[in-house]
Amino acid sequence: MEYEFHWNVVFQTMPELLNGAFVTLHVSVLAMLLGIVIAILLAIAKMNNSKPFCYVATVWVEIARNTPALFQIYMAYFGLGAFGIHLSPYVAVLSALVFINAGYLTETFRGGFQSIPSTQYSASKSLGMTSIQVYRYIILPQMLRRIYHPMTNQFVWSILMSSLGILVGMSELSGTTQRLQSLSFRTLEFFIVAAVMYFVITKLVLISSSLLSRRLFKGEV
Amino acid sequence: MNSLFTPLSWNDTGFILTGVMNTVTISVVAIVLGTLLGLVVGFTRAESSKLVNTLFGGVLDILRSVPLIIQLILFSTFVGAIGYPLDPFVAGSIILSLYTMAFMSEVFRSGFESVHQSMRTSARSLGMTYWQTIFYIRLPIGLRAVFPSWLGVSLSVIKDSALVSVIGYMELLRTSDQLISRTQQPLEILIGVGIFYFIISYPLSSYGRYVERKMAI
Amino acid sequence: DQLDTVIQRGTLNCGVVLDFPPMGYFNEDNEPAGFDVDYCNDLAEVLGVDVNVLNLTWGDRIPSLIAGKTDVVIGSTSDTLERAKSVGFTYPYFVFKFQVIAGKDKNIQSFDDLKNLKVGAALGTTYETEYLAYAEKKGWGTDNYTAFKSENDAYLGLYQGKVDAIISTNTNIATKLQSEEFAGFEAGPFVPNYDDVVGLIAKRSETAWINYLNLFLVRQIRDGNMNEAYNKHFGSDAPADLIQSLRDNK
Amino acid sequence: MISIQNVHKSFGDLEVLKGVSLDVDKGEVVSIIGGSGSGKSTLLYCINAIENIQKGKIIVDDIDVHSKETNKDKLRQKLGMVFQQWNSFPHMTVLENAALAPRIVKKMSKEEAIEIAKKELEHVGLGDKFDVYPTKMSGGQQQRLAIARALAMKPDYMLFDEVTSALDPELVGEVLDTLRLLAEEGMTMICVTHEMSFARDVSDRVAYFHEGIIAEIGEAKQVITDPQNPLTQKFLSKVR
Amino acid sequence: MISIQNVHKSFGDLEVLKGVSLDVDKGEVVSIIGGSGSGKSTLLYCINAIENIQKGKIIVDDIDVHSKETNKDKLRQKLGMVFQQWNSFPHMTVLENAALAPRIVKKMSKEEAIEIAKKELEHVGLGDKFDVYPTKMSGGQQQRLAIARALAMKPDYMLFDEVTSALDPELVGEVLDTLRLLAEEGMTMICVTHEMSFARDVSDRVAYFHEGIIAEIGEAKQVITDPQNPLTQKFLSKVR
Ligand SMILES: Nc1ncnc2c1ncn2[C@@H]1O[C@H](COP(=O)(O)OP(=O)(O)OP(=O)(O)O)[C@@H](O)[C@H]1O
Ligand SMILES: Nc1ncnc2c1ncn2[C@@H]1O[C@H](COP(=O)(O)OP(=O)(O)OP(=O)(O)O)[C@@H](O)[C@H]1O
Ligand SMILES: [Mg+2]
Ligand SMILES: [Mg+2]
Repeated sequence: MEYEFHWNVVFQTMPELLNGAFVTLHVSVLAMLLGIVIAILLAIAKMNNSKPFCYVATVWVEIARNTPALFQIYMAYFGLGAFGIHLSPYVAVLSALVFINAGYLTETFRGGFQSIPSTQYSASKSLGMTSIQVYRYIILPQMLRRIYHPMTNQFVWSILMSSLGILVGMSELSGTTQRLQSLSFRTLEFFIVAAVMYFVITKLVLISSSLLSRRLFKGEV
Repeated sequence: MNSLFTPLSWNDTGFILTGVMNTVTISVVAIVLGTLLGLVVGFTRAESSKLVNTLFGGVLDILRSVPLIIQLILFSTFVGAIGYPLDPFVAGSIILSLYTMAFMSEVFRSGFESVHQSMRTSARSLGMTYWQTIFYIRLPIGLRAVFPSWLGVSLSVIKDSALVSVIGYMELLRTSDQLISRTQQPLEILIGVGIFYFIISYPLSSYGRYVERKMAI
Repeated sequence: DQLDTVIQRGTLNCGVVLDFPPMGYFNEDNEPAGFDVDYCNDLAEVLGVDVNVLNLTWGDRIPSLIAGKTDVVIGSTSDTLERAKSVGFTYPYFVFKFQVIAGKDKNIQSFDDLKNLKVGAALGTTYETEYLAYAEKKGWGTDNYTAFKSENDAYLGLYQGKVDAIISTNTNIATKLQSEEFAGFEAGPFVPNYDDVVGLIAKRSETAWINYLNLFLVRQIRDGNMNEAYNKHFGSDAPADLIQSLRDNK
Repeated sequence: MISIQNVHKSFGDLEVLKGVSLDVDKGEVVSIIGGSGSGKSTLLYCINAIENIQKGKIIVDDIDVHSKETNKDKLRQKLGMVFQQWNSFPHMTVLENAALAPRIVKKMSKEEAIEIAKKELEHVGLGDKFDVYPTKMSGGQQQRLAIARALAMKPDYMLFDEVTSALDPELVGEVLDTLRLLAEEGMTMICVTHEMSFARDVSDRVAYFHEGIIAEIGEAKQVITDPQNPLTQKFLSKVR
Repeated sequence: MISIQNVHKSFGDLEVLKGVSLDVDKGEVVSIIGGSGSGKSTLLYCINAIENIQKGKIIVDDIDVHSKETNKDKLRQKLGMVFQQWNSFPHMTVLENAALAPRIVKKMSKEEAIEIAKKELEHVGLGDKFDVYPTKMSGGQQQRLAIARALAMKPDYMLFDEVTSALDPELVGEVLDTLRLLAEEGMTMICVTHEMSFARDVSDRVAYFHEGIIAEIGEAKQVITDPQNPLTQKFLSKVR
């Protein structure tokens, strides 16, 4: 193999790479939080069968699930640009991720809700609980356990997909890597380091998520 | 001097169709190879010891925890650097297939494991051999059980195939990117692309959910 | 070595950045065209082989060489000493000036007028680096800066109004300004104190191949091919100072 | 006293209860037997106002269950109910399961609620399981938990819907023993059951349900050992 | 003849069978009763060579079941077995379920296999269900299918492991009737069961299992109605 590795170039730029990794984390966390809020609304809209809302929710979910993430990002960036709506690369990637997260999480939430046997509801009711109490103490806590893992996976997915920021010039981890490697042309070194960083980030997320779940959910479901 | 910007015209149909065909081709290749490899790996994992599983698991984990786009760039650069440059289609197919395999193997593994131990035992009690149990009982039942998940992974592969554009494969999204540069009409072109993915993906994903619902009953 | 490989293979894999008119672009038949593409053709011809033009983004150029997808990249690659540690440069084959293009209403007189404007450039280009260095020196920060994945995306962004101004090369700007779409824009100041001298790039280890390419460049000027290509894509003879500086830099 | 008066109930086109009348006095234990789909569970749900009715009336201690004015959540505190599937709350310990409703529905202090919960759990023989999660327990234990949970609300009536039919045969005994204990303590109970010997030995009266009506009702021993209605005879011969 | 001689079997540290001996003659019907976890299923699995044993011997028609030389797949053809649940293959019709093993294990022609399968399905009363998928049938029908499927292999012995305990009470009868029919036809059978009346009426002998040993064995009526061992007495009083 003729290729000689020059690692020192990469290490010199470590602060910038770490900064990129921070942006990656940042955009994924935000995309997740906003996605959750919207997904809750969409899931409620879908389950209530109130026509116009249900329709909007369905269209949202189906488009999000059935088109590539890359397409969403282009659409947010240049597609909206054609209407004079100018999103910065950060906001474009963020809104595409929020859009998709919301779409997938809607179904997760709905599934989680429906997976709670209706007998839990009647049993709680038979104890004299009001509907709000049933949700507060019985349905939602159980639902949270069931959607916790899918949500973690969605979060990891967001982290990985934010790497598409490279294609709209966003300075997250991949974009930063691309920029830095073009200065010195040390492609392999930079992308290897980026790959390792992604791996570490996702593993850290998964580990902390399972630690958290052990604290949150003591009984099994 | 040539004009730089020319609007979309019927001339471009062939060009777009090539992009469409390329997207379809690489998706099909990745799904087929990913499924076959995934079957083998999934079966091996379902049947083998913890140690083998951990080893396999580690490799699969890497494929699942590094963004596809980085894998594509790294792989295609790396094979070139060691002196075996690959055509974007070949390099893209390899990585996309491996990536697919990583997800498919989990799907099939759970499929194999979903066939209850008692059902395997009752097949054995009829005098069937180990392999007969696999081919007549576990494979058909397991595959049926995971069909919706298989379809789900396949659809995400079709969507993820858009990323192969980064190593220069002229699939649909890269084709349209080029047209956008020339025509400066991003909206029309992007909407067209979106519709294309949607009409492939939507009916299949609806069907998958339908099957899933039917199986749940 | 590479030279033999190309001749034996019978095809030259020539990388060009095809979103950088008039150096490289797609014509209305979606075929590659431009100054760099003509150079590829000329090179293939003297080698006596077929040509295969590969479309690259700025960021793809080096990976494609290392990956062996291209034998040579004729892609306006600025010859920095940092990069020369990774890749082999030929003699310069063109000199650009970096320039600002912005809406006429922005009325940009000097480079410092960019201070409070939204500025963009293509990711991984030398002018991006130059702009960022300048901005840092002046303490402008990077909040107003937008990177685009390609030159075309940068122009599209400018056209759509995502950014107020972009940094590009004088050649590309001149070409763009000839089209109706960019009637409302004008060329602004040059990036201070910077001539972008560009060369062909090949694998660093392939000295014989780079030798050959150097001779090819010399012959392009001597035989008039350079002037011809310039004429075809810029609509005038190559300026004497450009020819002179190319000769000087040898 | 629970008084069921000519109750009709349909799900869409399907008429499940076709005029059921039954009075259950304070302290009485009534068992309901009958084939699958005959409407036994539905009747219990109607008594508890979980399902509404189309015709007739159900009166519990002078309260018209299905009247608009009735506060149903309040009413249900009078009526403890235990279902066929174990519906313990899987995300809470046994003690939390039993203490939840007293605390949030009856607004007891935490200490009070826990005290009552502990008492009732001991009552059903789960005194050693306070901090266990229900999913770790056998079906029989989960059913006893469900009974304790209902009892902790100090209900005046208990409704049991086939509480043993999802259990392994060996676990049936422990749950039936708990019911027997309650009956001896004078609790008013309506039990839907498949356990004929339980119905015979523990209840005062047995009602046989057939396709939405009470086909036969009478003194427990008589209905089980010497049924008058040919339908009852056929049903009993099938379940032995 | 099945001869079980001082069989010991452990899962890891857990000794499940602690020296079990039992001879079952041709034509005999032996029922095994006992508490959960006492090792009843494990014994059947050992007879069928699905589990190996640590000590002792099991001989089926002069074949040492656990010897290295024994072709276990071949041996299992002699021994039909039906389990508590998960018996039918959901991806095949009833007829295909029953015809599969004769065809692929006994290498019969398709026609032969189907003929035998049809005969045995009619035998258990499923003559009208050939093309139905098992998931569309009741639990009782699925269990009868499992019996027919085992019979289609023309086994010399049948092992039944609580074949009715996952069934709704109303469906138990039809399956027990099928077992009764087989017993009358002279099939040699070992039945693990919770149905005491079945054990009493149909079997020749009953063995009571307690924690991995046979605590009591004897003539069926005697063991069920007049058990000698206090453990048996206690167990029987619990399950009634
Ligand atoms: N929520 C519902 N919607 C529609 N139909 C229902 C509903 N609940 C019950 N049914 C139908 O009403 C009929 C009576 O049901 P019910 O549960 O009362 O029977 P059951 O006597 O309790 O039977 P089992 O012994 O099987 O529990 C059945 O045909 C059932 O399918
Ligand atoms: N494959 C296994 N690995 C480990 N332990 C096992 C295994 N199979 C059974 N056991 C254990 O062996 C013991 C006896 O199990 P077995 O299934 O034989 O009991 P059983 O008498 O059939 O009970 P049941 O009436 O519940 O079916 C149990 O404690 C069980 O947990
Ligand atoms: Mg019921
Ligand atoms: Mg068992």
